[in-house]
Amino acid sequence: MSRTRRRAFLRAALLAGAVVLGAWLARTGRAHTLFLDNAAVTLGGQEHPAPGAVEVSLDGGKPEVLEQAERAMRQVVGPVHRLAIEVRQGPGGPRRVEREIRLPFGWDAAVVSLPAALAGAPAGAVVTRWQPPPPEDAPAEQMIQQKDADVLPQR
Amino acid sequence: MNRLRRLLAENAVVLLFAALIAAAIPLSGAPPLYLLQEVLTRLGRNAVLVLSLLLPVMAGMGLNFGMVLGAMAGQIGLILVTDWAIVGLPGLTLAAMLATPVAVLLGWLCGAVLNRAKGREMVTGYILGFFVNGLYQLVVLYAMGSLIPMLNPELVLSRGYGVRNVINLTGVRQVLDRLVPARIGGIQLPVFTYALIAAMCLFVVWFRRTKLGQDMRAVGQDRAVADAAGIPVERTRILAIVLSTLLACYGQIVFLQNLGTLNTYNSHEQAGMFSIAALLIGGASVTRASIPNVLVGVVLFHLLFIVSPTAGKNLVGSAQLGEYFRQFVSYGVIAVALVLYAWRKQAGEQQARAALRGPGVGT
Amino acid sequence: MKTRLAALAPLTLAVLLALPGPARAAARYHIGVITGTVSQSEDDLRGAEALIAEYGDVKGGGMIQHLTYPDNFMTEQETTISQIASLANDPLMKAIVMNQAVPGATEGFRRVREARPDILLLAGVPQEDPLVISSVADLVMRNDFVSAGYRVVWTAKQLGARTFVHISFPRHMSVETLTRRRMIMEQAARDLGLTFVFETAPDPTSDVGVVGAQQFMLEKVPQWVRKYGKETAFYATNDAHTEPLIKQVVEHGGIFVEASLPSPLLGYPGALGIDLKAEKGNFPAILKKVEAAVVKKGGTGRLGTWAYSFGYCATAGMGQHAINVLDGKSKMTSMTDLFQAFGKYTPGSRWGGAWYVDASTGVRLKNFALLLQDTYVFGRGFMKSAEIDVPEKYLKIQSGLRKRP
Amino acid sequence: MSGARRLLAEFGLPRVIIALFLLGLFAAAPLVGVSLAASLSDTVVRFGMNGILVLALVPMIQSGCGLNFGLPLGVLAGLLGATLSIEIGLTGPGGFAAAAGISLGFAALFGLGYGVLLNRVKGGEMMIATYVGFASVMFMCMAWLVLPYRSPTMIWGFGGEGLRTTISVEGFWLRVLDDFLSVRIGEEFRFPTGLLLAFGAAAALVWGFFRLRVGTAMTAAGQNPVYARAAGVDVDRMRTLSVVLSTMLGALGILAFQQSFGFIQLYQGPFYMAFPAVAAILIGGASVSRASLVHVLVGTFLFQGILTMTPSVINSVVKADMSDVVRVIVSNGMILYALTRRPAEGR
Repeated sequence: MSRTRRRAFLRAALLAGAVVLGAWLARTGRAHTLFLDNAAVTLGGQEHPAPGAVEVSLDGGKPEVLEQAERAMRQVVGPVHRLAIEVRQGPGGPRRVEREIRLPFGWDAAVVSLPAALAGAPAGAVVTRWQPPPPEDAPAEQMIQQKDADVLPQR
Repeated sequence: MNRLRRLLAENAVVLLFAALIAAAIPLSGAPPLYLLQEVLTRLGRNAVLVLSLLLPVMAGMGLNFGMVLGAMAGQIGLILVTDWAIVGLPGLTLAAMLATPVAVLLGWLCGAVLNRAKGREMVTGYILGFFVNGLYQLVVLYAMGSLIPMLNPELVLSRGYGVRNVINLTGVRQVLDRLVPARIGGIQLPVFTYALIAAMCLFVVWFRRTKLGQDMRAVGQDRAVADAAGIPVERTRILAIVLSTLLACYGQIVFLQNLGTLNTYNSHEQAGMFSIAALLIGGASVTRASIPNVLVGVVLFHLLFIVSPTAGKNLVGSAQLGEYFRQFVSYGVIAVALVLYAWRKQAGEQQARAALRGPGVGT
Repeated sequence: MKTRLAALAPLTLAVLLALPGPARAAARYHIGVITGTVSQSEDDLRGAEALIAEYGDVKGGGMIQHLTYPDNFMTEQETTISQIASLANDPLMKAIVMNQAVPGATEGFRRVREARPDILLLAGVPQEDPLVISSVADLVMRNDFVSAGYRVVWTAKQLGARTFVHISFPRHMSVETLTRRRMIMEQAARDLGLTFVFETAPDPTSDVGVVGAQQFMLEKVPQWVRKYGKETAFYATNDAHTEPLIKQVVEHGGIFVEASLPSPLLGYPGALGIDLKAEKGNFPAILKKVEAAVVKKGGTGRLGTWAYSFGYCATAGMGQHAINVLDGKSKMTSMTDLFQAFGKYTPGSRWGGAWYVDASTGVRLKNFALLLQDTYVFGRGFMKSAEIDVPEKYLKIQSGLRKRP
Repeated sequence: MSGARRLLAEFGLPRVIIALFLLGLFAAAPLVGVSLAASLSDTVVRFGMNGILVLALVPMIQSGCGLNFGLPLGVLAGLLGATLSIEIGLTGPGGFAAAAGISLGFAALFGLGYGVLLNRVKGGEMMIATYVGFASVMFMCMAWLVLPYRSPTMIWGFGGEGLRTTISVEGFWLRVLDDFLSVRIGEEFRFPTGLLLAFGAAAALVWGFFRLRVGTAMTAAGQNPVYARAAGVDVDRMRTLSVVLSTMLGALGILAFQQSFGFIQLYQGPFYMAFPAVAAILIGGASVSRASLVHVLVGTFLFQGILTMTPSVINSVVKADMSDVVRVIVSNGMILYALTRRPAEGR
């Protein structure tokens, strides 16, 4: 191989390496917001009720207790996470479920349905993309007026 | 006696500053621990930016006011990773990687422009900063969100395009500084940032010994001689600016990760002015600058910045006067530093002339 | 010789600098107040002076520690941050009031929080994003820019306007609050039957400076009046643009409802050359004097403002509110308590307010207060614009007018 | 190189391009609803307002001191004169003359000190001038606050002490030059005869000065100091004189500017005063070491024309708030072009 060709090859390899490294960094550094949702879901016509008081932990972190219909918000970094759910009481009795959740790169925020996870539903049913509520539903500012009695008399 | 005088004369700027600060510290009433902490933080924050000025000085191109171009490149990288929500060390590394090609391109442009303006590089670089700032605004304020898709609605103005004026860098805030946590007696030390700065210093030291570094020095001493010796003068000058821009780009990333917020349209503007001031106060000149100049300069300049508002206030008794006083002092001392340098240079030339006993050499 | 001179200089300076020393304090607690300088925002600074007059300077054993942020606050963020953070060194410091909360305020507050979680943090007229600043401050306050989008246009219509000209520039349009107000104004103008026009003027912080920006306004306003007619209301987002705007509107016709940060001190004294020395500190008297000057120049019923300076009330009112909270008399996020503190500086005037809702996320920020006073039109009186009901649809406007360049 | 191309190079391609661009803007103005007469009038007024400030750069360039980035010093002298004249309470042309007289005194004093300083820092003038300018502006910021001015039209309305940021000259000497023999053509075109006469007079004086012995000596000192010294010219004295002249012209320039502008701008106002002037003279074709009256006239007209026309026309065309960004790019781009032309002189 001539020197120039070797150099060109080296440069191409370097560039490819940089691209791969960049992609890897982007994947591992991507932050997502997770909503851990302990609310009943209906999957394929079958209803999965929400268990009462579950202990949820992500990636072996500190567990958090969620009552029925409660929702917790967590910030996570990276695509793959371990979700551990421990049910204290409820329809299915005490049990512990661990499963892996994968987050697509493009999702800023995702809803993780705990009942679906407990029921062993497919990944697509457990982790869904979060959508912000439409603006029409957003609350608006409410005016408050100072009471005339509180107004000091003018000097 | 003579040697002492020479030593004094050579370090007049540094001594003047040190004296000024020594007088201002008790006046400001700032606790010493606080001062130490602030100086150590600011050293980590600013050293890389100031380091980026060394190579162009070596290549005889004066103080590189075009370094703001690098700062802008760094900011574009940070905007992108914040938009994609890449956080932590990966986010910061990616920001640097994304900014690298932009910085190289801008640096090459800057070098090419400065090659056409030999002898007035500083003023040209200064104006070039204004010009590229316009291009930067065009990209960030109009292209981002329309031509360049943006994912995070919190970054985009509610009109649908353009980046908001302040970006909160929560994702990458102080990730370098806190990577290796160290606390000594209530003082927080950004150990990893210091390591990074040390690495950059070593790079500069090593670079000076390479063939390219030697060429740069030769070009800086005399372009005609360098040209005669077969050194590609124009190319070497461009490379000096490209490297400087690249270092400034990384410097701005380090700077902003410590600050934690990015003023989208203004953070870069003063980067050049303040870095140059710091370098000059550290005893550097337009033709000679070293790593100790950088470190001493950052410490002195920022100490002055920390104590002068309150010192000014306590001295003249009014907050607004204090603020003007601080600005007066900081611009004034830069002027003094430049003047002292020029005096020394003239004195040196006169001595040389006297030694030669020849006819006057035109400057 | 030169060397000796160089050595002498620091000595002289040292002697000069070493004269007075800081005095020790005697108050129970201290309040840090940070405002702009007199050249940047006079009203804010006067509010701080009012606090010092009442509660004393820390240096003299009082309660108020007053600092200013740099005039070039957009570029010297580092200074702003360390100014804020330096207040946390004072062990007696219990609250920090910053008006205006220019960029850097959030990070400065964050540093204070890390060092001293007990210090109350209050921010007035934030220039950073509402979601950002409200995540660290205990209380954020500014004039109601949301409903103002409707109220100002409504008032302009009451004054007979047919066209509404909104004057701004890119840097300001990159601020969420200002852009949203503009969007609301555009929609309100359309609904109320006014033509909305957006005009660009040079940014006073750009290379042309304040001079160039003001010169542009002086030249362009008469042309605009000619182009759009005398029934045109002008609204500028920048204070530097306001002074020449007022001057030209008085002279050439047109309508000026109020400034972005309304105050009888903003623009009028300079534009009309009014001497207010005798009225120092007395806003009703200042208003009367400005009114006489406006009417004399033929501006009856065309120009307006708020009766009390907003910037002045913002600094003084928030300082007072912080003191009330520290004394246990007030709750930090109670609107009525906030009115009480502000009302102390505006006798005879009624305040209105709302908690801000972020348009793009739908989050209500219960520590972000929007306050407003009634608009006073010279030669005509109060417009009662603070009491009209703003249709909810305007308050929900966000990117409904989304446009691509 | 062919003759035509060389001619073009002499006059300068950038000026041709800029002139064409400006012409295009003027041509486009009526099409997008911008009044041509008013725009022309604004351009002419601005030309007169800024002319003397640009002219102030010539002496220092000619004497080899480079571009006077220290122009704010002259401006500050002008501000001192203006405020003192108002403080005394003089109005009309008399007030303006008094302002000019006082300013010139201060300017001579400032210029002398500044010139002596610059003589000791040969080679680094431009950078040092920039910082000396900045520092003096900040120093005067403090001075405006504490100087014992008493005139109620100038001090802060509320605080009762210290000068305001902007002071209206209405009722004192607003447009004393502009309105002298001024001609109105149609509704919107106003020809500020007096202002242009004043500019013309100043230009003629400078022109005359450089025809004098001392003027040619100054040019010689700038072109070749070694040769000049050999010919018996006191180079340092020439340089000092040029700085004094430049500072005095700067003071007069700001007064001419203010009487038309209507306001005196204190505090940070003079901070960036030097840049538009420098930009104008460079666009006019001057270099760091050579400037003529033609450069001043052409440059001021082109630069101010662009400044007036870009925002209004581009804004009407693009229909977005983009025009200010475009203006920044265009005007700085042109300065850059001027700076990077390969000069004939030097290496």
